[in-house]
Parts: sequence; structure tokens; C-alpha cells
Amino acid sequence: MDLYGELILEHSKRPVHAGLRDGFDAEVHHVNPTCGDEVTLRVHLDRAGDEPVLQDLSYDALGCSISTAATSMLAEESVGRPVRETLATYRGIHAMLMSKGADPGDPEVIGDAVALAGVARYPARVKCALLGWSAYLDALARAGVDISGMRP
Amino acid sequence: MDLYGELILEHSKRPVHAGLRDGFDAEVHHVNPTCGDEVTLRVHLDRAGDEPVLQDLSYDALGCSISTAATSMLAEESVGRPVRETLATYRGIHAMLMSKGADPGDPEVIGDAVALAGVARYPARVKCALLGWSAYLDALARAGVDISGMRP
Amino acid sequence: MPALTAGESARIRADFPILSRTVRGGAPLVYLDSGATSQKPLAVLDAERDFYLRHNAAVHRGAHQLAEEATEAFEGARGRIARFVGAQPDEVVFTKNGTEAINLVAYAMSNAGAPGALDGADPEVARRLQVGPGDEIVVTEMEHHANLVPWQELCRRTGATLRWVGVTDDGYLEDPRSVIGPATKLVAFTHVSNVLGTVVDVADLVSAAREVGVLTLLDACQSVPHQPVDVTALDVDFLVFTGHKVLGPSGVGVLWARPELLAAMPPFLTGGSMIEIVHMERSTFAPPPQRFEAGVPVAAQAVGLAAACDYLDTVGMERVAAHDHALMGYTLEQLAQRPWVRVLGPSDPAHRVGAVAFTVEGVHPHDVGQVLDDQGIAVRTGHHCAWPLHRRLRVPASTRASFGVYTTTAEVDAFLVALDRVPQIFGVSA
Amino acid sequence: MPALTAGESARIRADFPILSRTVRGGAPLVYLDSGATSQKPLAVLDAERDFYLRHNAAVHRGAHQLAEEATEAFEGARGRIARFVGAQPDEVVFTKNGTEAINLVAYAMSNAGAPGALDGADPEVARRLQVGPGDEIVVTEMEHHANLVPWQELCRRTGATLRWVGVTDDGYLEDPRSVIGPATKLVAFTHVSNVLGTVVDVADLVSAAREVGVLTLLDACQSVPHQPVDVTALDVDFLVFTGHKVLGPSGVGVLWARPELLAAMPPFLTGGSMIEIVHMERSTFAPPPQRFEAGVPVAAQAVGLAAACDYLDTVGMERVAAHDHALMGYTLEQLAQRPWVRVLGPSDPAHRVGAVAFTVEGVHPHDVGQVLDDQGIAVRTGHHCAWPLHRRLRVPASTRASFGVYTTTAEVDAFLVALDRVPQIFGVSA
Ligand SMILES: Cc1ncc(COP(=O)(O)O)c(C=O)c1O
Ligand SMILES: Cc1ncc(COP(=O)(O)O)c(C=O)c1O
Repeated sequence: MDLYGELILEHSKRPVHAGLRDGFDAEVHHVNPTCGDEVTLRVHLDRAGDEPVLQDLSYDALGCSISTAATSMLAEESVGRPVRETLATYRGIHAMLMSKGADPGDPEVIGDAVALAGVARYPARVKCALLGWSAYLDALARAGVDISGMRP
Repeated sequence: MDLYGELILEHSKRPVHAGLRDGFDAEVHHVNPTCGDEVTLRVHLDRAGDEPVLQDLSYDALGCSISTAATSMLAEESVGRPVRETLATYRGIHAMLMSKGADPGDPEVIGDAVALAGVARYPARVKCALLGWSAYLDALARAGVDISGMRP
Repeated sequence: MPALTAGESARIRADFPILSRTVRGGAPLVYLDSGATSQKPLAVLDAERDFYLRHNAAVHRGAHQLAEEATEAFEGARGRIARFVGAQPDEVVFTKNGTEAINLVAYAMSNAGAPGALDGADPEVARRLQVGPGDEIVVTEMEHHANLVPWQELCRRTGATLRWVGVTDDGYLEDPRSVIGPATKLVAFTHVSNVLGTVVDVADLVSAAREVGVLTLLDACQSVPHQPVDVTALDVDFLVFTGHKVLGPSGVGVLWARPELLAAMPPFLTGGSMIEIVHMERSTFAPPPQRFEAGVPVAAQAVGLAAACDYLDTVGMERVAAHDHALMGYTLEQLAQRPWVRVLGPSDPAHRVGAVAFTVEGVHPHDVGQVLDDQGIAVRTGHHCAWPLHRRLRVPASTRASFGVYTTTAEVDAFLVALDRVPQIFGVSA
Repeated sequence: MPALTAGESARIRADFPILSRTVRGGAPLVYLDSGATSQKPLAVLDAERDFYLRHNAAVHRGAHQLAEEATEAFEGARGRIARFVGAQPDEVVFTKNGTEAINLVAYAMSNAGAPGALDGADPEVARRLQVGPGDEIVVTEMEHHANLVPWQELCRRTGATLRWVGVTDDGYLEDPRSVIGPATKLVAFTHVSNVLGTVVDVADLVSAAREVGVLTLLDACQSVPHQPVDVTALDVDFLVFTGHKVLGPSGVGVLWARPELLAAMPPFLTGGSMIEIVHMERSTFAPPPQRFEAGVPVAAQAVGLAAACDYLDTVGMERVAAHDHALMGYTLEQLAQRPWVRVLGPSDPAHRVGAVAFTVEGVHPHDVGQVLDDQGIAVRTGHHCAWPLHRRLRVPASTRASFGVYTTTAEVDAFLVALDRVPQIFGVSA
């Protein structure tokens, strides 16, 4: 079971930045209807500078270790960074997950999420790994950020 | 084409007792929905004696030569006879048509209708040959004759 | 584009083993009933069987490897079939046949009237889907019952009124603009008449509908098997076809619709696999196409239909059309030499596809069919599920010969030889 | 009745070639997902293929020999399948799956409210079919979405109210008489829970419904594959099952109903083959079962399902049930020895059939399923289309192993060995 490496188990047991915090710009609730996994996710943006920065990302995730770990990695990787950069991370993760195993992921771009590379071999689990990310994109859109061209 | 013998062609071209006549006890309209064949049929009963007698059977048939001929034979064979006897004829014809060719029909019982024996080899045409008969049974029922046990 | 050569025809026929069987005590089968259902090439049967033997599992309902493979095969088939008609995968909904696809739209439109059914839908699209008293649904007098009765029933459920574009004596549509108007909600019409073979002027009906801004549904059940069909070029809002007429298995039909319509439409069949969240009190529904595919779907059948698309694209739909055109020209020409035969529909072969229905003076169409059948020629007799059209043309029924990609001129000749026995058997003048 | 011997099991498994394939880089497939869909024996695939290769034609739509043969095969299949559940042929309606069969009844009931829809129907029967505000539909909290969402939507369309019989902590139904009452129109419930395996006390629900004179619909999708089912003995009004779970092909479901109900019910899908007379203005409909089978029907699939009935009757449904019972007893016994496993539903194997769903303390069911899948064990994870039931049992999802006639004790052992790796991988105490 090389799928369940240390990093995944660690993130799923102690998800980073977990919990719902106040002071957010948008909140969304996403589910994976085939399995019932759910995530409630809030984004808090800082728009003071040239471009929006993700000041906080808080969430409550109910799901399998893959979906929980992926959401935790998203939070760890993204909080405090310009939104534009987090979207680059998203593109990297998405490409890796869709590659059926061909793309191992670049740790420079996607951080701990390279641990999710094995998920690409299990098409039915890819949705789990993307649940938090799709909620994040949706929350950005509702907060008024232009994410067009972001959903591959 | 042994199906289309002299008798069938003769009956279909010059159907016996054709046309709708007044003074009837019941009228019915039956159709074969798969092909659109139609028959309007009236029965006129004489109930003066011990048992009802078919005084007249008049009809207007629109259909293929098999359905027209079968209705003509029904009329020829039945008019003027006790209803009970016509039902015996029906049973004989029905048995022949359902036999898939095994039962050639008894001319003593079913008269000219033995010419329809070939229809039994064409399941889709059996309905044509029975259209007039099923209208007749229905008309009897509506005229208050007990035909229970008659529909095999 | 040239018709198929004799060699190509022979190779194609070898893929359809049923075509070499005999009927009625030894007569070689001449199958001229492809308008009712087509025969299936081995490649289609093999694709279905292979799915069952190697990948069978419930699609979209499991995470194990078989379920993954089955889901991939099913969604791959959706993509393949979408491409066959120039559509995007998510715009294609699988049904069990063409009839269910039309009913789906009709029920979505009446369901749109139920409380909350359009919550969250684009209001402008939602308005176009709603039907009630005073609204009109327009069909034509040449429709198959499948594209007539569902609209009669929609009108019964909603209080709307059914209107129709008439048919001329020679089998064309009358002016649609006399019927399509501001009260119209939807114009549902056939691409090709399953009786007359008439190719309907889709562009004219679509522009008449556009002029008043109403929806169009095209019944392409009889065009998709015979000619290239492209949803973008046709510019309709809904398009329906059925697998079993296009070399595919029975049990699979296709509804294509514009994505914004699918997005707004309330569901029709409900149950598993089409939901988002289910509570005892209420449920929410998945996005299209899943929203319209309740229950374990017709996966093996979709895979079979995708193989049929492959098969036809290998021949080339342009060549399939050229082949049909050649058969049509030859058949009409030969029948025209028989004054005792009345061909229904356009006399110009350029306006026809797939089917030739006719009557023989003084002989009931059933009897004509029977004489043909006894010589091995399989044609259809009756009203071909287009009863009002027959009434309009003042015939109780007709005999119909219809073509497939595997039909040959030699078969048309065999049909003509058999037909020529009819006048003699029934003692009518030839 | 003895369970299957090892020799019998081996012979059965040889009829299902897919069972000898490998998955995930060489692991032998252990298919414990028959509750989602069963595998198909060669006899079923052969019957379908034979139909296409020798008799394929549109049934009920032609008079030529192929059409006769196809019609005979299709109607023969209807008779065979009717016999499998102790019914008469004319009481059996073919649909595309179990979901459509349930929707058919739900739509017939809402269509009954349309003007003229019940003209000519027996007034007493007609009254039972009509649903409106103030009326109640009763389901249970353990239903598959297929037997829940269609009733929610019927209520949405008609203004009726949905009520439900609750589920106890150990997976039985609560007292139905607290819910079924004079306002009830229909009680729709499952025979066997697809999650818990609970065999519902049909007689009790039927008598509760009879006491107030209301209709009953039994979802037998999960009982027909595992035990003898007889519509007369069950004494319900409607019974539904689905072909693909009972060794049959996908694309075919069955609705059985009492003949007087079918006779009164208005149609659901409309189009060809279900009509009596069609005019542009209005149509009349054929008697059942044709009235409910619009369009070219799923003939090859019906023929395949009939072959599945033959196959199961050759094994003997009593023995199929005994085999399932043995597997169930063994599985529950083994799981009981693992305190980190919580089995959902009755602990008494005598009250269960077909499926064992469970959770592992501290590990998400998806992850359990993944570990099993990686070792070749195909189980289902998630809510299994029974989301409210999971909510009731306070679990977000579960992992489910389910059995077929081809399942062996050795496969259950392989499953247990694979399962025992879960605590270690996720660092929870075993
Ligand atoms: C209890 C139960 N009812 C209904 C269904 C629906 O059957 P289908 O998916 O074939 O429509 C299923 C299976 O999915 C089931 O398990
Ligand atoms: C023009 C047309 N529309 C619709 C249909 C209905 O297709 P199906 O019987 O597959 O539902 C047919 C064929 O029967 C047809 O010829």
C-alpha cells in the first residue's frame, strides 16, 4: 500500500489549518455525491496590495484520508501566498492527478502534495483528492476573484 | 403462395353479409393497432326460443384479405344459427389458428374457414384472422350473452 | 462521393452473419426492414461481450479496479458517440431508446411546473422550459408516434395545446410559419420521415422557430443511420436518436441538448447516481448528464453503440449516404415503371433517405408484405407508427422497404421480382 | 437445503470467465460487489448474442419471419421471467432497470391526475391510484435512493406528503403502524436492504397496509438474486426487480403488478407500440403490458434475463439461498472476532441476505476499500445509494462486501486476510 505514505496519514490525522474561522470573504460547501465526502471551506483574502493574497483558508472536512490530506496540503501550501501562485499549485496538482501515473509532480510547485502522486492510478479517488481544491476555486469565484481559465 | 387460396380471395373480394344493417342488439368497433385493420360489427339476436339465435351479423371491415375473408366466413357460417353453435365454430377456428400448422381444421365444424389453416404458420397474421371473431364475441357480451369460458 | 463498390458491399455483409440465413423454407433472407431496426455487425456484438467478460461492474458506483474500468468504458463511449454527431460528451444523455429520450424532454418540461423544480436555474432558460395553458407545442403531421404522443400527453398534463404543420399530397411539410407563433414553446419535428423518407428542411423550421425565439427538438432516429449528422450545423436545441437503428444494440438511445438547457432542466427519472445530496425530506441533484441517468446505466449497450460509430466512421458516413442515395434512386426508378404501384412521398430521390413506402392498387399492404415475406423479402407493413400520416395520405396502411449500409442493388432486384407476383396472385391488373 | 459443494461452486465459477482475471498488478480478482451488479454467466451472453445473430428484428412491429421469431423470443422471455417470480406473463412489464420500474408507478400515479387519464378505468381502482394534497406516501428509512427519490418527486408533483418508517440501531424497521394510516395511498419498501442485508418482514407491512386498504410496492432488487421470490405468497400490489443484479444483462428491469392495477393505470412513457388508435388530436392506448412498453423494447436483454432465470433455476433458488446463508453466517462469525470492525445491521444471520456493510474504527470506509482493492478484493465503499440510512446509523459511509451465487468461502477468507492489514496501515489498534 504505497498509496498511504507517511505524509498522507500525517496530514489526514492532523490536518493543517483545520477548523472554521471567522472573518472570511466566502464560504462554500462541497460534497462528493458518490461517496458522501463533504467539505465546508472559507477563504479570507487580503486585497490591500497589487494582487489578492490568501490571508486565511479555514475548513471542516469529513472524508477519507485522501480528501482530508489533500485539503490539509492545500491549506498548508496556500495560506499567506498570492492567489495567483496558489492557482499555479492547483494546475500542477491537477496535471499530476490526471496523468494516470506519468507525472510524479514537482515538489517545488506543489509541495507535500507530491505524496498524492499515487492517487493518479486510481481514477475513482482523483475526485477525493480534488474535493478541497474544487471547493477552494469555487470560494475564490464567489469572493469575486477571476479564476477563468483555471479549471482545466 | 398457398396461403391465398381461391376461397380466401373470393371472400375478401365479395364478403358475405357485408354492410351495416339496422335492428341490432349491439355494435362494436375493433382495431388491430399494429397494422390499423378495423372492423365495425353488429349482432342482432333472436331470443324467442330456448336459446339465443344469431338472426343477423352485419359489418364493415377495412383490412387485409385475411381479416376480411375471416370476417366474411364468420358471417356466412354463423348467421341464422344458435349462438352456442357459433361458439363451437369459434373454438374450432381458434384451435386451428393456434396450432402452428398441426391442426388443419374440421370443415364439418368450421366450414370455409379451413381455408385459413395456412395462417397458423404466420403468428403475426393470426390476429388478422381473429379480428372479426374477437369483435363478434365482444358484441355478444355487450348484447348480454354469457360468453364466459369462450375465450380460450 | 461514390456509392459502395460490390467488393466493399460484400466485405460489409460478411460482418453481419444474420444476412446469410434463410427464411420460409429455404429462401435467402433479403432484409429490407432496417427502418424498423438495423442488424448488428460482429464488432458491435464483440464489444458488448468483451465489456461483460472483462470489465463488467456498476459504473460510477465503485472505486475498485473493475468499477474504474467499467466507468472508463462507459464514459469513453459517451465521448465517442458525442463525436459521432459533433457534440461534447457532457451534452449527451443515455436513455433506453429514442422514445425515452423524447419523453425525457416532455417530462422535464411538465416537471418544470412543480414547486421548486427550477430553483437555481437561469431564469431566462427556466422560462423557456415552462409550459401551461395558452402555450402551444408544435409537431408535424408526419411524425412517428414517438414524437407525437409524448407531446399530446405533455399537453394533457399541462393544459397546453398541440398544433401541427401539415403534409402535402406529395409528402413535404406545409409552411411552418402558419403554425409556429408567439404562443409556441417548442417545435418538435423529424429529420427524416420513417415512412416517406422525406428529408425535412431543418434550416427552415429552425429559422421559423428562431424568429419567435422558441425551442426546437429534432427526431434524428431516421437520419443518423444514413447520413452525417452534426448538431452544431443543424442548430437545433435538442436532438434524439436511437442505438438499434444505427447498427447498435437495443436498449440504448441518445438525447443531445444544449448545455444550458440540460443545466436548467429538472430531472425526469430519479433514483441512484443522479443525486447530489439525499435526505428523507428532500434531495438535490447532480449536474448533467448524470442528473438524467438514474439507476445503473446501460453501460454495455453504450459500449456497443460506440463500436457501431467506429464501424460506420470506418466506412465513412459520406459514403453511407452515397450508398443510400444510389439504392433510393434505383428503387424509385424501378417502381416508377410499375403503374400499379403508388409510391408515397417525394418522387425526387434527392429529397429522400432510407425508406420507400408504397401501396398496390386493389391489394391490402398486409397482403403485399405477406407475398414478399413468403419469398424471403422482409419488409414492414402497416402504419409504421405514423398513423396520422397514413390518414392524411388517404391510405389505411402501406408496405415499406427500407435500407441499411449492408443493403445491395441485388436485394432491391430480388424485392422487385417478388413484388411482381402480387398482381397475379390477387388478380389485379399489372 | 444444503449449501453448494466445492465441486458445484467450481463448476459455477467456470461459467463466469471474468472471475479468473487479475487486477492491480496480478492479484486474483475477488469480486465481492454483486450487490452493485452481478457478473453474467456465458449462457446469458450466448443467449443475447444468439438473438442478435439469428433472430434480430423489431418485435411487435412486423409480420415477416424474423419479426415473428424476435417477437416469440421476447414474449417467451416475458413468460419465463414471470414464472421465475410466480407471475403471469401479462402482469410483467419490461423497463430498463429497477429505477425505471419504480418511476413508472410513481409517474402513473401522478399522471392519473391529468384530465381524462382514468377514463374507462374501474372507478374503485382509479381512486386508489390518485394522489393529491393530504395524501401520504410511506417509505422506510432504509430505502435505496431508487425507492425514495421517485416518491419525493411524486409528492412534489402532486402536493402529497412523504412519511417514513424509521430504522432501529440494529437495522430493523420500527413499527410501521405508527406511520401507515388512513391518509396513506401507497407503502413502498424494500424486501432486503442493499446495505444491511436486513430481510424485511413483508407480511407485517402488507398487513399494516391492508388494514387501511392501501397499495404496497416491494423493491425486490436485492432479494430476487438471492432467494426464491413469489408474488402470490408476498401478496404485494407491485414488485420491482432489476436484471443486472440477477445474472442478467444491463438494460432490463421488471415491474410486476396486479392485473387490475395495470389495467387501470395511465401510461408513463408514450410513443410507438403502446397505442391503440392515434389521431393528431388524441390517442388511445393498448392494454397492458404493451401500454407500458413504448418504443422498440429491450428484446435482447429480456432474452438474456430469461437465460439467467434458467441458469438460477438449474442451480435451484433454494440452494442459492442456502449458499448465501452459509456465506453470511461465516462472514459475520469471522468479523465478530475483530473488535475493531463494526458490522451494520442485524447480527443474526437468519435475518440477513446478500450483503455485509461495516466500518473500521478510526479509518474512513474509502480507505478500507482502497486497501482491499489493492489486494484484489472488490468491495463497494460510500453510502451505497442509501444516504439517509447511513445518517441514521451515524456513519458517513461504509464498506460493503456482497455475495453472488459464484462467491466462495475462500473468497471471504481472502477478504479477511486483506482486511486485517487495515489497522496496521492506518496505525489504529487491532
Ligand atoms: C434495493 C435496490 N433498489 C433499487 C435499485 C436500483 O436498481 P437499478 O440501478 O438497476 O435501477 C438497487 C440497485 O442499484 C437496489 O439495490
Ligand atoms: C422517426 C422515428 N422516431 C422515433 C423512433 C423511436 O425509436 P425507438 O423505438 O428506438 O424508441 C423511431 C423508430 O421506431 C423512428 O423511426
